[in-house]
Amino acid sequence: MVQQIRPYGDSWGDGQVQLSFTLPLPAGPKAREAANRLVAQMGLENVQIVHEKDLHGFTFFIIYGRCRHSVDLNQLPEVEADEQPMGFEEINAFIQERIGRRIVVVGACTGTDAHTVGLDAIMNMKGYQGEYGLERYPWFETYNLGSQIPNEALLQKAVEVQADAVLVSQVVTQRDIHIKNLTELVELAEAEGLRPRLILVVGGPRIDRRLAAELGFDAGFGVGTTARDVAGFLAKEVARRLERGE
Amino acid sequence: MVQQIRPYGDSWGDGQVQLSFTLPLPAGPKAREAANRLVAQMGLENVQIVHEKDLHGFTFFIIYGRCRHSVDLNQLPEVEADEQPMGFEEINAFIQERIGRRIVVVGACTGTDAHTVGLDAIMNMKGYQGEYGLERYPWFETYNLGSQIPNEALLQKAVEVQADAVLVSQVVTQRDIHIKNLTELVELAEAEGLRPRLILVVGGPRIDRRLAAELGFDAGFGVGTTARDVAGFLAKEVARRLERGE
Amino acid sequence: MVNQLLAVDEDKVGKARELARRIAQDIQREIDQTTTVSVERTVARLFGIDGTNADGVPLPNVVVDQVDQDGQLHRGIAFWLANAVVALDQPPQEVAQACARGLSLCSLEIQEPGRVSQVMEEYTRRALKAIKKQRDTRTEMKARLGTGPEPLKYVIVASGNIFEDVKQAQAAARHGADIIAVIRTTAQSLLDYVPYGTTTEGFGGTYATQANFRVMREALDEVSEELGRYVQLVNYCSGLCMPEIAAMGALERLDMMLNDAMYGILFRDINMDRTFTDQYFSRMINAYAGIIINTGEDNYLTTADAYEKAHTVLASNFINEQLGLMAGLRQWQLGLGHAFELDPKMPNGFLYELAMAQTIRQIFPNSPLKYMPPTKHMTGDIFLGHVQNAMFNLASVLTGQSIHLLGMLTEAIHTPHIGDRILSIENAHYIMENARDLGREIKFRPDGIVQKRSEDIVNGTVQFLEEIAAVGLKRAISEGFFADVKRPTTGGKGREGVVRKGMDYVNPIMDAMERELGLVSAGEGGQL
Amino acid sequence: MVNQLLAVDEDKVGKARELARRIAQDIQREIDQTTTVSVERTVARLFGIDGTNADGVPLPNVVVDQVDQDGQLHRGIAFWLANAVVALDQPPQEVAQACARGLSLCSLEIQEPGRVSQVMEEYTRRALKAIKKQRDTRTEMKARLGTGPEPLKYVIVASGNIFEDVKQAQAAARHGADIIAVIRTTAQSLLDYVPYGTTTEGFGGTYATQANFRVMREALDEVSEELGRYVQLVNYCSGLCMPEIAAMGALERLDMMLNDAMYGILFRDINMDRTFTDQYFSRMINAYAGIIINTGEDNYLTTADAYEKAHTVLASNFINEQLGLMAGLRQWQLGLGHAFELDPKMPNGFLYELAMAQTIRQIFPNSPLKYMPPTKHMTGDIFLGHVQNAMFNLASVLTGQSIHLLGMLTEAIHTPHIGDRILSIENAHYIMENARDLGREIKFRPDGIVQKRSEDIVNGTVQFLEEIAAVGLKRAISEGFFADVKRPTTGGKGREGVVRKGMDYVNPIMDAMERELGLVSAGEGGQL
Ligand code: B12
Ligand code: B12
Ligand SMILES: Cc1ncc(COP(=O)(O)O)c(C=O)c1O
Ligand SMILES: Cc1ncc(COP(=O)(O)O)c(C=O)c1O
Repeated sequence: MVQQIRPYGDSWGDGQVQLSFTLPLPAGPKAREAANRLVAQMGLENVQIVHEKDLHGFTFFIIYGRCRHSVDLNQLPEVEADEQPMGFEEINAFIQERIGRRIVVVGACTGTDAHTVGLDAIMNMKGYQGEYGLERYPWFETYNLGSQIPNEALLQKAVEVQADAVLVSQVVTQRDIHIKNLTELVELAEAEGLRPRLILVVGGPRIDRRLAAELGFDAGFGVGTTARDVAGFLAKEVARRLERGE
Repeated sequence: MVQQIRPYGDSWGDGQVQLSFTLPLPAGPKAREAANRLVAQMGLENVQIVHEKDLHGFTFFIIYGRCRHSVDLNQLPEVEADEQPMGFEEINAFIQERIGRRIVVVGACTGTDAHTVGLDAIMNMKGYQGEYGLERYPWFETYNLGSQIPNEALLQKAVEVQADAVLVSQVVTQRDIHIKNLTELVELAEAEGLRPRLILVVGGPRIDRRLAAELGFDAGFGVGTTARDVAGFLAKEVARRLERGE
Repeated sequence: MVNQLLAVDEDKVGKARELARRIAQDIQREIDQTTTVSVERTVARLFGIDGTNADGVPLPNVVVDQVDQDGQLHRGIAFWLANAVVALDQPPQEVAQACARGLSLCSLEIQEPGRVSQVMEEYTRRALKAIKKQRDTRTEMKARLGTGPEPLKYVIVASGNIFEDVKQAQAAARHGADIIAVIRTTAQSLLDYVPYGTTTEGFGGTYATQANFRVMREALDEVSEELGRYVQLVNYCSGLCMPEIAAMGALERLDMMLNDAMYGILFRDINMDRTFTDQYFSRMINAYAGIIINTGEDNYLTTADAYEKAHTVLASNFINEQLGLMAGLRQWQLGLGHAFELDPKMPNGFLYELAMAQTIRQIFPNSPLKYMPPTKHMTGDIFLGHVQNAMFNLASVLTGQSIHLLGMLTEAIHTPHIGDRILSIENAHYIMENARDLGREIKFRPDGIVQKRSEDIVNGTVQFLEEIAAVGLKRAISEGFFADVKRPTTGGKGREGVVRKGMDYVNPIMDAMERELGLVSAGEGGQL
Repeated sequence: MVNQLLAVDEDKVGKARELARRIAQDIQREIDQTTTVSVERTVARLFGIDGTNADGVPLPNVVVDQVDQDGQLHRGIAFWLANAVVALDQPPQEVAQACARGLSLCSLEIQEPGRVSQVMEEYTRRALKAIKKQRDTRTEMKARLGTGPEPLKYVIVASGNIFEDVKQAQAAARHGADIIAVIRTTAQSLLDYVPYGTTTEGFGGTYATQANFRVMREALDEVSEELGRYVQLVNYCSGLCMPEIAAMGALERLDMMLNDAMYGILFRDINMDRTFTDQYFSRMINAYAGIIINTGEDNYLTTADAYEKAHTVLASNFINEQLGLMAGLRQWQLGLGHAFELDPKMPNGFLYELAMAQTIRQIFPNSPLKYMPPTKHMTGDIFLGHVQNAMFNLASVLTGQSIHLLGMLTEAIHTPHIGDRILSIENAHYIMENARDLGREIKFRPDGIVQKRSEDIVNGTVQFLEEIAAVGLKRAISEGFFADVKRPTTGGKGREGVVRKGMDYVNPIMDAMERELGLVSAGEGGQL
């Protein structure tokens, strides 16, 4: 059975979508026409330009419309559900039992990024939103290198302490600087032959699984992550690799 | 020369667009995937789901992305610019000189619509935003029938007073009730043979020229209209028809 | 309980109340001599008549229209129904169905008065019992589950389809809405009957029908139990069917009703006598059912200017209060209305808004004031609109309002989408929690702008009420005192449905309610 | 002028100020014995040296590094340059170009002291004259065009491309922005040189270069004349090049500078001695140029909790004030920073925000306080974020803040888009006009939450300053007193650029400014 999913305003299938953007054109009928054509190309119908603000040479629009597109619910891949995460005790017990040694992780805000709060939230004692950070886990050994660490320095440290995993935080994303940084890290790890023995993890507010995978990382964590999510993932991943003899 | 216009976030051509909508799916990876596919169909790239709110069975999304589409500035038709409108005195003088009699208009909020404020703003003495209403124009004769007037009654009155123009206000647009009402009016006027001798004007916050023309009206006025805009249009249109001997 | 942020002159308030009482008494004297088709249909409904004839005409209309056409409505439908019940030995519903098939009530032989009275008493008892049961259920649920903290967050659903409304109402309740109002479809107020059954096709709102009331109340009961918080339901007890809807609401446990003594006259051009008579019985039913009414003064400011005409809102609050008390409502049932409608471009507009809201709050300390959001000055700029709503939310919590209609960022665009409602709830929740006790922290300067504005409003109100009292409320309305709208005293819709009571008029439901509500003699005012 | 909405204990404030003065004096004594490569490059710049060598290294770095490598910087670059000018009979710029081609300054013969002094005086006079000229131009323009009403609306541009920045700055100014800050590219603060020329490639900001300063100032002058309102320009006088940027800003007529005595230490891990020494000279230049500084206490609350650590902000304001006064800044130049950063979920959080903002306002009545918007608790929910900003705007106008950084609804997402900025300006404009005089209308209850919180903050501050005074500022920082960050007293970046002044050290620019600013003896404090 096809189950077409569309945006829902106040009734099934009405396709209602709100959008806003600025066009680099002075306000007037021409800018309005351009806006109408753009949203038509996006596949919106019954388009209402509800607000139009003259920014002198630019025009800001707020628009509502009905989205013609739809997604067939049955065609969506069975996206892996967010697994029920393990708890603090459970994770430690799991590592003790299945791995039998501490998991070693090295973390850093790389490149020119100096936003340490997110990485600290994951790595430091204190943790985040009531969840302890990795440092507090008896079965983790952690090295938090802090901010603005070059990729080379990070990998060097990983080698030095024989890390299982490298945790990278990237918060600044303007002009895709994070993509550049992260790609460079993967290439460097590959060039130095480290890639197979390292679990590469990236986090930040604009990071998700999909992007992490695309860039060649083993996992990606976004907004609202806690150390528990990361610890659980690492425990299972290290165990899996051990079992496969990797 | 092709001049491709795209939305502008903070640099030329970056295509940045904000949008929000609700999907009728419980929050989770499936809803997220559906959202991603929908915006991909709309032609957005570098999609960032920046907010995702669980509405129990529904999920509200706020998304930013880069619009792949563009509009060639040189391909835009020379949209008729908003003409420099005539002033109060000028319009009256114009009518006196070119038409030589008062222009008769009948107005109403039709169907079940009871939003009289907009029509009153155009027709009554007091006017709107410091602009007098049509009633104040010595060269207009006005009949404001008020709210919830059936199309039949409106046309009947127009015939009775030998109106030049019919002014319809439509504010409620839910489920396209205005389209139904307005289409019915045009059909009725045609059926009764009145269409050629009446100027049909429609106004309301969700009305624009394009829609008015599509529905077979002679003009459409939206948000922020004042009586001056309408008076100027009517004066010119009546004069034009007179000259053509229509 | 109410914070005294301002000084309000109690003498002037007393004077205004006394003037309003005189104005209301004049009206009440007329009401006492009049009934309407809608009042009579209400009696028929409460006697158990429901459903429609083969053409879809509701049976209460069928029986009342018949008697009306026979010129016998001045005796009251209760009499004719009871007479038929005795004559045919059938319950009222079967009598009505017989009418639909051609039976003429007024052609039946007049039965023995004692037996007719007995039947009237019996069906009145049953009706009042059913209402009481719902009232008790509400009391029990409110006590057990509690309600949210004031200002209560009130949102509307208006999809036109009761089943879509249910989804959206539940989503809103789960996100913190305390009150759900199902907005009525455009122009239902001018229908001289109440549609029947569940409905899925409305414009700008959903038909108010008894079945729709039931569907929504069940959905909200479900979510109330789930959340451990009693979620209240509102509809419109307004228009040509005011008392009938009151009866339906009483039977289906609505918790609040939009119900105003003058709204129909001013905004729907309904005949004055019709409106005043209908509002009286409708309010009595609401009073008996423990329902809170919401008056509609906010509407004045959609056509009139909010700064110039603030005193008309307050004056109307006083009149609504007096007419409400005379119909048996208690202070805690009087959700008097006002609104945050000043032009956002006005310098210091927020100070004037605070002055108005706080003044009304102090004048009616025991009434659950209904505070309406910005609507008129909302535009397609949803971002700025969301901020206007934020300021409204702040004004409300700061001045301790009770029933708080959430503004929607899309007010100028469409009836709320499911997401809009959630954004509004989050807006209100944030501000009300973040500034929860601000109203206990401050006082306004005795010589300041806010105090001065408050005094101007109170003075204007007293003077305005004096002018109304001088000419009488009906003439005042006909001269455009309220909302910049003039309505002729003898014109308007539904006038043909007004009937002068005969000497033999009987309305056993009204009589019983008046007794139980302690309205010794109507026109003499109720109790505070 | 400042509304006294609260009672603030003047004795405690006096005590705090005295403690801060002692703390600052300890630091100032060390500063007086130290110079840095950046201080010396600043002298070189002010002597007219600009441009780069063939490898793109700025000429001020070329000359200073050379003398430093020769171990002769303790004498001051001014001496070596003046000596070369006399020796070669070429102006400093040509001397520097010669250095780039291989000339060694310290190998030149030492010239007659009188002539060297004369040259130093001559170039000092020219530098001061150029700065004064810009200061006079600003004074003239401000007087002629005026500035907006306080709180001044301050927005950032950060496209990375100075020419895009210009478009956006002009659009913002035309919509009501009073102040434009060009945010600096990520990590420029750690460059030990200032890049040269106009630039179009930054991340999260645009390079601070003298050419970029000029481009933006010209664009703002154009729009200032068009609007009849002087639009002010801000950049970052911070990081490893603090005093150099001060000099560039003075020459290009910036109006404000982010400039903090401790920010570099805490947030960029810059060496303490380096930072303290650099801030002194940079502030002296700002003082002389009539530039208003903005201190960075708001940053503490991005890593530390805003409720728990409010007193650290106020304590730091006192310290920044004293170090600022000692460098010649006047009260009207001290844009002390604080921020609206409480968790929006905190019950009554708005009351605590008001307490903080009002307390600081009353303690520094003559300083143009810089109030920062919510950043840390902003999320991807742009709608709620816009409302958080609305409450911030209200707090600001209510408590009479001076320099008001507009919050952006997209704070958690990207550096502002052109549309975001306009929405923010509209938000602020609406609220500030609509509640313009609210701060004159109210008083907080003497036993209320706001008053109590204010007292707690002041008490906490006095105690905290006592603790700092006991151990000294450097040790306090090393123990994590501020921003939950610990920095070793002798570690940090740029340490190698710190040089102990020799007996023969000379800095004619500093000497002249100290004289003109009336700093009789540094370390003894300035004037209020
Ligand atoms: C605090 C802050 C700062 C502080 C940083 C202090 C510090 N020591 O970290 C200061 C003031 C120094 C700062 C400076 C700058 N900032 Co800043 N900053 C912020 C702010 C307000 C909050 C970030 C934060 O702390 N969030 C809280 C943490 C807990 O959330 P998080 O980082 O998302 O982390 C969570 C997840 O993402 C994840 N996660 C994060 N990292 C990792 C790593 C791993 C391995 C895992 C598993 C998970 C994980 O888990 C965390 C917990 O759930 C944001 C705006 C905002 N509200 O988000 C701007 C913001 C990030 N900053 C921004 C910018 C541009 C800058 C500057 C470059 C501006 C400038 N030119 O001066 C500078 C320079 C900094 C630099 N060199 O990187 C932009 C980035 C724009 C973009 N998308 O590119 C933002 C979005 C603000 C804006 N709208 O302009 N900033
Ligand atoms: C005031 C108001 C009312 C008042 C109307 C009082 C009156 N006598 O007019 C009251 C309270 C009675 C009311 C009731 C209802 N309203 Co109402 N109302 C509004 C409100 C707040 C303002 C409308 C207004 O007065 N605008 C000011 C005028 C000056 O602007 P305007 O109408 O756009 O007119 C200008 C132009 O459009 C143009 N124009 C308009 N008409 C014409 C005609 C001609 C010939 C020309 C040339 C130009 C022109 O010129 C005018 C001046 O510039 C809007 C929300 C909003 N902020 O817009 C909702 C709104 C229009 N209402 C709405 C609804 C649904 C209703 C109800 C149906 C709700 C209900 N179920 O009870 C009822 C029923 C009314 C009915 N039967 O039609 C919806 C409509 C949704 C939609 N798009 O379909 C809105 C958008 C609110 C919402 N978000 O839900 N409403
Ligand atoms: C008292 C009252 N009744 C009814 C309505 C609704 O309008 P309608 O008459 O279309 O049902 C309102 C609108 O706000 C109102 O305040
Ligand atoms: C005083 C001060 N300097 C500088 C900055 C900017 O950071 P960066 O060191 O990256 O230039 C800030 C940030 O807010 C600040 O407050």
